[in-house]
Amino acid sequence: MTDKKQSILAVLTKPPYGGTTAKEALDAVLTAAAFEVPVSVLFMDDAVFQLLPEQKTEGIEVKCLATTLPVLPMYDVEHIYVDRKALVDRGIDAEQLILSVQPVETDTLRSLFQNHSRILSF
Amino acid sequence: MSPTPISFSILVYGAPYSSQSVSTAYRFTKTAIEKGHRIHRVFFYGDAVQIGSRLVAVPQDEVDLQLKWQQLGEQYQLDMVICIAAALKRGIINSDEAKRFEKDASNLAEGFTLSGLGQMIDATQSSDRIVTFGY
Amino acid sequence: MSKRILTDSQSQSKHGISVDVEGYLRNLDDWSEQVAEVIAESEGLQLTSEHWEIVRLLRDFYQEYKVSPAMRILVKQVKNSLGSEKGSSIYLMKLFPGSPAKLASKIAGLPKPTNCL
Amino acid sequence: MILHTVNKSPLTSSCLNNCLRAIGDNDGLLLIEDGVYGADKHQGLKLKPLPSGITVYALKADVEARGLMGRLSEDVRVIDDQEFVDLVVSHNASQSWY
Repeated sequence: MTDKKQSILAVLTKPPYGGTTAKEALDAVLTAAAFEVPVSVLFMDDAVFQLLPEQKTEGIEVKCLATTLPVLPMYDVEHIYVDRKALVDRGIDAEQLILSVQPVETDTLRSLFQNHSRILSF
Repeated sequence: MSPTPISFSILVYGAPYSSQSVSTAYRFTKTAIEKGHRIHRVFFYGDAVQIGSRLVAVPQDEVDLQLKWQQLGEQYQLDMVICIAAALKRGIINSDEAKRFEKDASNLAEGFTLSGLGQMIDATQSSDRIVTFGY
Repeated sequence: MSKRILTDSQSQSKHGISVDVEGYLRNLDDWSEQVAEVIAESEGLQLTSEHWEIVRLLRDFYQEYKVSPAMRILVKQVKNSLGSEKGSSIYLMKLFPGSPAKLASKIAGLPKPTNCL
Repeated sequence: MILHTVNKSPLTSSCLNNCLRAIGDNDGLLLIEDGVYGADKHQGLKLKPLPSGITVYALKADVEARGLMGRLSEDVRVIDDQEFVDLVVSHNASQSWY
């Protein structure tokens, strides 16, 4: 790995349990962080459902993603953004999420893409 | 237009024969090479790891995607990595891992390597462009 | 076929604990402090209070987040809760020679890593 | 400058909508796989509220495979695999919506 690290933007769009992408995205983000590669996370579309509190997955026999997501700050992943429109469209209150996130408006969302040359799309 | 050669890493997420992902990625990779670019790595993640099973049998009148990747990989010495965590869960395993997990067989096809997500993160750092082919 | 349900007869059973070829617990619920001692012993380690600090910290971390911390994160966590003298890879290397995160996780009864990093 | 690829039909997926929210002034938009249905003029073009200055491309092999060659909106440029590679080269990064 080169010395000068390129910061990554991980764009998440999938809900937590119907597929495996949400978990695989989290694994990739944690790996980047473990290697001290700066990584920002952006929740868009149904990925914002990953952040809902009170997820209880015993009934579907799947590991609970909401248990692991709060580990992000421990991994020094500090820039966690969420598309405000995606929250509003789904009637989700940004204050009640399992993780402290920064809701962004469309302009900021666009500049996030422009400011990263390394994008991981999930 | 003949741009200066650059390096690509290709990320593939869709299962072969379930989505177009693996074959669109193949065409892109081959074209990039033919245009003089360098492929740093091809990384198969999610259901795309199924490309690495030696046990896949394809009807003669359909495209053998694994064979195509193997041929391209051999011709251009491609680093074709299959995510180990995603692979093990889906029954793609090499002989070392078969021993570690006490399985009685292994099935990783020639030309592919099982390795960790670190290879994906390295790809973001060591190539000029990342192109993702989702499912 | 070595499905888990059938493996008891084939497994390396140490003091009645079912572990796999690499010495990881097959069933994480089997873990107890005694089991940890037995696993450590089979790795050539005698657990001291210094070892236990790390093992407990690992278990707490896993309990809270259901993920095993990467080495760098483990070092950071140890630093935060046990001080900067212990929060170094050298210190952890001395306690758990070779691959500290893996060895300590094995003793702490965390899932077997998938060689992911 | 980002190259956005979309691989799902806008009739069944939110990919294109998400892409249009994230797309910047000088970005490119490439429709691939089932994404090329978004270039069908008979759908009243779901691409309509397209930010100005954005060029929409559709991947030739996918357009042809689906019998869409004669149905494309005039705003859409059909490109081949070689031009796909060139587009990735000429943008700083790419984002895949799938």
